[in-house]
Amino acid sequence: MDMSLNLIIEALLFASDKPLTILDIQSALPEEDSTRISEAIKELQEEYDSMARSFLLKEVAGGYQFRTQSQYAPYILQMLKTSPARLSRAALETLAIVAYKQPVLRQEIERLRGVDVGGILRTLLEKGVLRIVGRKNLPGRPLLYGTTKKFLEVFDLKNLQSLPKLKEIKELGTEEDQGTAVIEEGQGNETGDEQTAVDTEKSTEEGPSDPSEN
Amino acid sequence: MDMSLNLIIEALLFASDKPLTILDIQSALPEEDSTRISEAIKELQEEYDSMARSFLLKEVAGGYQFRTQSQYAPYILQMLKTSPARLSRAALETLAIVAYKQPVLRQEIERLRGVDVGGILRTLLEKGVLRIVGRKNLPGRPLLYGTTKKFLEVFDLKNLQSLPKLKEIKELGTEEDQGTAVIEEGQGNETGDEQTAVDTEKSTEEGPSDPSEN
Amino acid sequence: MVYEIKLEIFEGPLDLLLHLINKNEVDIFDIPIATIADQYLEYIEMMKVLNINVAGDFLLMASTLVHLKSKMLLPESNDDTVDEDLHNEIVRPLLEYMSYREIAGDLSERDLLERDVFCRQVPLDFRSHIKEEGAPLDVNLFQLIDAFKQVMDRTLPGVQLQLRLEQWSVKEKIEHIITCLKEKGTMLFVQLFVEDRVVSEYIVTFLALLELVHMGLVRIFQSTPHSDIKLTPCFEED
Repeated sequence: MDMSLNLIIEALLFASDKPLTILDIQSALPEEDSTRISEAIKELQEEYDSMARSFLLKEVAGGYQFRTQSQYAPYILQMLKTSPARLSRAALETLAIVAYKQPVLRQEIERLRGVDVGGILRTLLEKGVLRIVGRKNLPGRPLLYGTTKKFLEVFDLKNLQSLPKLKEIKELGTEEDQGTAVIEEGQGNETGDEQTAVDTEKSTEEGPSDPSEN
Repeated sequence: MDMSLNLIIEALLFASDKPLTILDIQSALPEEDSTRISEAIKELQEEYDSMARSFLLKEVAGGYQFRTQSQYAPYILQMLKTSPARLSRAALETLAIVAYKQPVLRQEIERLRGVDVGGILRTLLEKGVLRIVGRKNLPGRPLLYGTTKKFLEVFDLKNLQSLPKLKEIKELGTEEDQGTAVIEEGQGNETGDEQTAVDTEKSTEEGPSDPSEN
Repeated sequence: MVYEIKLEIFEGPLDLLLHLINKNEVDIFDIPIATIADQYLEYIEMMKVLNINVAGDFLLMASTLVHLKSKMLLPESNDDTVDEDLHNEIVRPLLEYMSYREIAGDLSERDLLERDVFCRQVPLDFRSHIKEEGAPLDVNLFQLIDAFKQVMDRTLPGVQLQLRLEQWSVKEKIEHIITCLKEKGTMLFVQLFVEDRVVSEYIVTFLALLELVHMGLVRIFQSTPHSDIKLTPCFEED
């Protein structure tokens, strides 16, 4: 396998979201001494400088990081602007309450969340996932909130009825070990091969490292 | 300033943590037509293949993404100080069934695996590799499950068609037909773009079980 | 005799059956049902001896196997029907299971993201960039449900506090029930709770109803077990 030190360091820098110091790199490559690592980084830098790609290996904040060259910034900004926006926890909770309790008063949302939600409601109205559906027949005729068609689109729902009920999710339960352990006696039977081959992949679901974070 | 289309696209891909579709790229480059963009991507892919760096430009989940080559994984994991993302065999089997049978009921998955899958379904929903796609028109209106774009990303698949073919099942004849899943139609379900974007991923090798799309 | 003890995890009855078939090196289309059934039962027994919780799915398969075995041993049994049962209840499910298991194996051999391959990680300050108005939202249904669950979980522990604040008093609820009964005449029990939002409110409504029954102002009927419970007023219209 062709893995030079340079390429290993390149891979590390590529997969990191912050600048890496020599020390950071060394922690993944304990046998390498720091001068060899800094030499490798220098070589990588020169290589990228001469390749004239859209990004360079820059020294920043005491570490090293791949950065796109500044002339590409306008395109990247444009892409970021249209890329999917995340919702804050507060916004998500507010949206969830409206989805399940609609038509609902702001007062009711605030009772459930325990905080003022005026600003968040405005943001969600602007994003087009909530709308005002009417007024309640109460003193002051307060506004009632509900979800929009765009809400259905965002969550890929055919209609509000297909919104899963809380109960249905709770019914799924949690995943305790659903396998069953069996002790097998007998000496080294080879037929277990297939079994063990697959078993090596087995591990718990709730490791810290799931890739699934959206 | 020397900015070829190829390098602009490279910069966009380099600055993104999600696979970019041609359409995503076009939104940052509105004057370019899509054939020019896909040509540029192909050139970039070939370029990176021939440069033999630590990462490649891969086609995944209907888009394109730079990804490290697998031989660097141990070093990157060491740097990130995480253990590799793992899925249990139970989770993999459940995913395999959902991938081929979607939209599919929990009950059907349990019939095929012979065990309860509630907890596993929940974990896979949490990880974002499965989603609830609707309800089946049956008493109790049970939920139907399907895979997500994230499933394709995690398993390095271009689309659902590139899943390995299901073998044995063919010789099993027809009694298998468990009726057609009907996803609930809503009134006013012009669940537009987003919906169709996801729908394009949907399809299976063994067609009969997927008539459910509108 | 020294036994080498090996701990195996079986995902379910099919997994265990498949293991036995492999171990005995028999053809899946020609399963020696008596042998396999005996070995299967031995495993189940062993699980019990070891105090391992045997899931119902394992027992169901055990009874299927025993049933097939006994059918086979019956002198008057018809070979064809035994074969058919064996095919439908054992062979077919096994074949299907095998094919999905194979796919699962294929899946796990792929270059898995964050196990074998890694993509770029975008720095946080990039993410919080101001979005255009129409930008799509990066959120999934499960996150929405989860957020709602969290809100509800947080709300419930507040029950006592709300009771102390007497957000709903029994007196008010009594008046409310009387008003409703005056309007509608007869009511279903469940209709009482339509507007109630949280557990504490349900409790207060229920207490109010008990109080009304106690005062002889409301009567409760249920014609048959599990049928709807009905309420009728026993007070004069005013």
